Amino acid sequence: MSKMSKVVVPEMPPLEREMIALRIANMLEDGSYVNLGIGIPTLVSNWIEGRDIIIQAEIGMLKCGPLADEGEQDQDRINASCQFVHEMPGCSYFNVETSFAMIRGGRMDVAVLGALQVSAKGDLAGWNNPARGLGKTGNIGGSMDLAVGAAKLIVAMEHFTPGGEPKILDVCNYPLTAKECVDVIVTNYALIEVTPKGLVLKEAIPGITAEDVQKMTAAKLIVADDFHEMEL
Amino acid sequence: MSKMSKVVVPEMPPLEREMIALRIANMLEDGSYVNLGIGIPTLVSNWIEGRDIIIQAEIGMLKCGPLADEGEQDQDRINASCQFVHEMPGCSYFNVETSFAMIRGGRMDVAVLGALQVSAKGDLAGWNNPARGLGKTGNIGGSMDLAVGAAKLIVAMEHFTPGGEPKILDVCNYPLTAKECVDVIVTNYALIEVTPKGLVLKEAIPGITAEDVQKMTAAKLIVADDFHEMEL
Amino acid sequence: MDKTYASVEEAIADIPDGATIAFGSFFTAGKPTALTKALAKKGVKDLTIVVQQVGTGNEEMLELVTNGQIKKAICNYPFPRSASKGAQHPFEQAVRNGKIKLEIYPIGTFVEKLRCAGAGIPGFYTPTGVGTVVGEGKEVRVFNGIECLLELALPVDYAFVHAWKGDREGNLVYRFTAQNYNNAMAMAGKVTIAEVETLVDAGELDPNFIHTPGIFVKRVVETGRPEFNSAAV
Amino acid sequence: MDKTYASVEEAIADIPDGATIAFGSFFTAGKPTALTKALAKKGVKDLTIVVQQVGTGNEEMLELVTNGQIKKAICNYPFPRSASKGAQHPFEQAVRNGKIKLEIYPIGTFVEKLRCAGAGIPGFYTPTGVGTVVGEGKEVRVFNGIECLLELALPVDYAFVHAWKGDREGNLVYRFTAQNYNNAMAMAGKVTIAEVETLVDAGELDPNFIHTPGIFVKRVVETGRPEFNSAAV
Repeated sequence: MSKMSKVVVPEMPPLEREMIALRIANMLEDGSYVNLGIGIPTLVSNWIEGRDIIIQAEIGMLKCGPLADEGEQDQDRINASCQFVHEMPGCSYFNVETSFAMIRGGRMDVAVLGALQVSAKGDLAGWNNPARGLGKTGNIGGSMDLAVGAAKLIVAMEHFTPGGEPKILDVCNYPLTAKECVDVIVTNYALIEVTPKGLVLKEAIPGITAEDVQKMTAAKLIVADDFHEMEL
Repeated sequence: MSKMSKVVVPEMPPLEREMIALRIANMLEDGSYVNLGIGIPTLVSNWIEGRDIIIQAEIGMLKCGPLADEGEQDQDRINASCQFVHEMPGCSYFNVETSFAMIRGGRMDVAVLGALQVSAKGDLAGWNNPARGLGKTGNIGGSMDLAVGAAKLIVAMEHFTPGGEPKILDVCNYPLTAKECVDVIVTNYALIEVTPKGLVLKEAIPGITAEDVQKMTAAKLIVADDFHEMEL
Repeated sequence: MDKTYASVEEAIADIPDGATIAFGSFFTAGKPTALTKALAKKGVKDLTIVVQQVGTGNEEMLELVTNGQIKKAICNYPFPRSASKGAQHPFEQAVRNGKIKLEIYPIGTFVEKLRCAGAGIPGFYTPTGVGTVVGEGKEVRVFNGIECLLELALPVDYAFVHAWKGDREGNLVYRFTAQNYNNAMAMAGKVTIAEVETLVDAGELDPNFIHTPGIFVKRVVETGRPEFNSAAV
Repeated sequence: MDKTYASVEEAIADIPDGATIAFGSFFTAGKPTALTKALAKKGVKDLTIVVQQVGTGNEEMLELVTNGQIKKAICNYPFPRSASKGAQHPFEQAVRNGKIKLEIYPIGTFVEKLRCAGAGIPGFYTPTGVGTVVGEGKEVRVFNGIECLLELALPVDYAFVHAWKGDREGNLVYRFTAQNYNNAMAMAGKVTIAEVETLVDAGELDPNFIHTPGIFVKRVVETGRPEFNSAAV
């Protein structure tokens, strides 16, 4: 199925990236430690203001706050995406070896990462797009450690590549970030859980049926007993 | 030779423990980082006042100063022997994992340790006296890490056990601290270097000949070309 | 995220028989005195304790020993320094007569095993202990011509740590050499419980100088400053 | 023990061709700007650099690249994030055309390799990278049912670090997220050279809050506070 060619995308407008982030924000529990990757995951932080969720920036910061506007920026206070940030009360700074001790050691309750591909078994491919032509090299950053170390790994991504290829596949054919690490996939069309039995379709956006999602997905989906419309 | 029984101790009075410590203090170079073990090694600190030698306390302290008298004591400022100490300007405190990163990582220019036995190859036995009857258990503390990690390991000890047995042997028969780790042995009679060729006798105290030292030592000694009287 | 507990009793209430517990302290410095006393009072048993030593100035731990609460100890300097004191010491006696099983490590290995448990590193190689009783039964491997032992991470169910200051979210600051094993143990603990001399609100500690970030700490209880005399030991 | 040097030029004077050098910084934060510029000026070549990345806001490192001073790079996020920017970037081009050899690691492995080099630990096991290109050719071993890779320590001849404050004996304090890799690199360096924004005498820094103890630092030079704009990158 991973050889499946371009699919016909339903006419329903998919979720905006901000809405994917909102769906994920609603999954986060108060009192949890969370690391947000680059891209859609970063947008999750826009939906948790005032909530008791602690954001880790892998550069070495806990209780990382919102982006800092001009005039409030400090060159020594940036997040792992090189953006100026605020600190929240109860913040701590530490070195990168301690930051990744936390990550690899299982202290992150949730990591939210982007992805290029996710397989039926929850393999994640996210760090190396072969189209860039860098071969076996590229920007790994903290993605492999987060994928392996986080208690729960949520993938936030669009359902298709910019070229219209499905990103959920039987088997990833891009270089892997980690094997069997993804717990939940939230796309602009659906919410899918990775279970020992396979990919379970839990939610689809309004106007999209389970059959629609299956057609858009190059791996077999099990429709959950409680499959329902995604609420935002 | 390690089965050799009690030897006749020469009539010359041996060095006091303080004098063994002085001989070692005179070997230390300014600008060096030094860790001093329990017993005679601790006395070395009495001879380096005003010198540019930095003492590490493996509990997690650099620039550990002299013992603190009553009225100047702080329950949170102790050395690795549980003694109250002063801090020197430029002091730093750190956790034990960092302390032993320094030690194992080779940042100690010199460690001075006591010993129960030293072998001809520089094996050190210092943590477990079988007479105590604790079998394979006992107080290891930081001795094994220091023996392995220090750039230079000086043993400070008396030449004989309290029972009159020689402590320098062909092969140690007490449980080892580390193999082939000792660089120099300073006793109350002599200064002996451990070299690839064997034990080299460099110095003896006034009134003691090289032959005397050999008689007191249950391993073969090579007399150094520049063998001379120990100066203090 | 308020991690504070009103009392040490409440903070340790869920500890079951058979738990593995690490205790901060290097001799008398940085001892979690209040938590350890509460553990003795609670009477939980078959414990495995992970602690530098029991022989010197550790009356709180001694109470666990004399109560018969300890099944096994993992230490690096377990006994009194003096052989004669040791022969009289309840912990050494319990080890000698087999009532407490003892496992020993060099300090560097001991503390790195704890840090690794907290860092998601299941094993590491160290040159320390090769050719000694510490190396018996362990894999030896040569790196750059130097023999090393494979040592494994040491996770613990609970860690008791003592801090000078702590905030409600678990950020900790230690004082001088009372820092010692407390950070590595906080990292190793599945449930780390901190007793702090002074509790402050989040935001009151300087974020640039936190010794143990709150993520490693599950529970915080304010216990005041214990007084003891190191020189007396 | 005064470790200060009057200038960055003097502090790096002995660095030979072929040296392996680690550079602190996470993107723009904590960059040893002055030391790196001096290295470019010195013109030493065939260098192996160990640094997070070269693609984003690292003009000083870029100068080493365009000067042809670099033989090999060890990174975790080497290139510009954007493919189109990357295609134009001299470092990415040099890697693509084989002029610079590149070795990559996940951040956690990268930084732990450096810490281990400074900690006398020649190798460690990590679950990160198993089943990926990072694991190719490396030993896989199972601990508690989890596959792990054996990774080796990464010692460096020199480490360039940037600190907020330093004293004459090499004790360092970093500021906020400018801390990042600087401590692990200081530990890994056979010769660690610190540029500090403000130099103070021994005793002026609070000994309870030193991020990198002076024992890891061989040379200190005061270079003032660099100004740069992270958002511009």
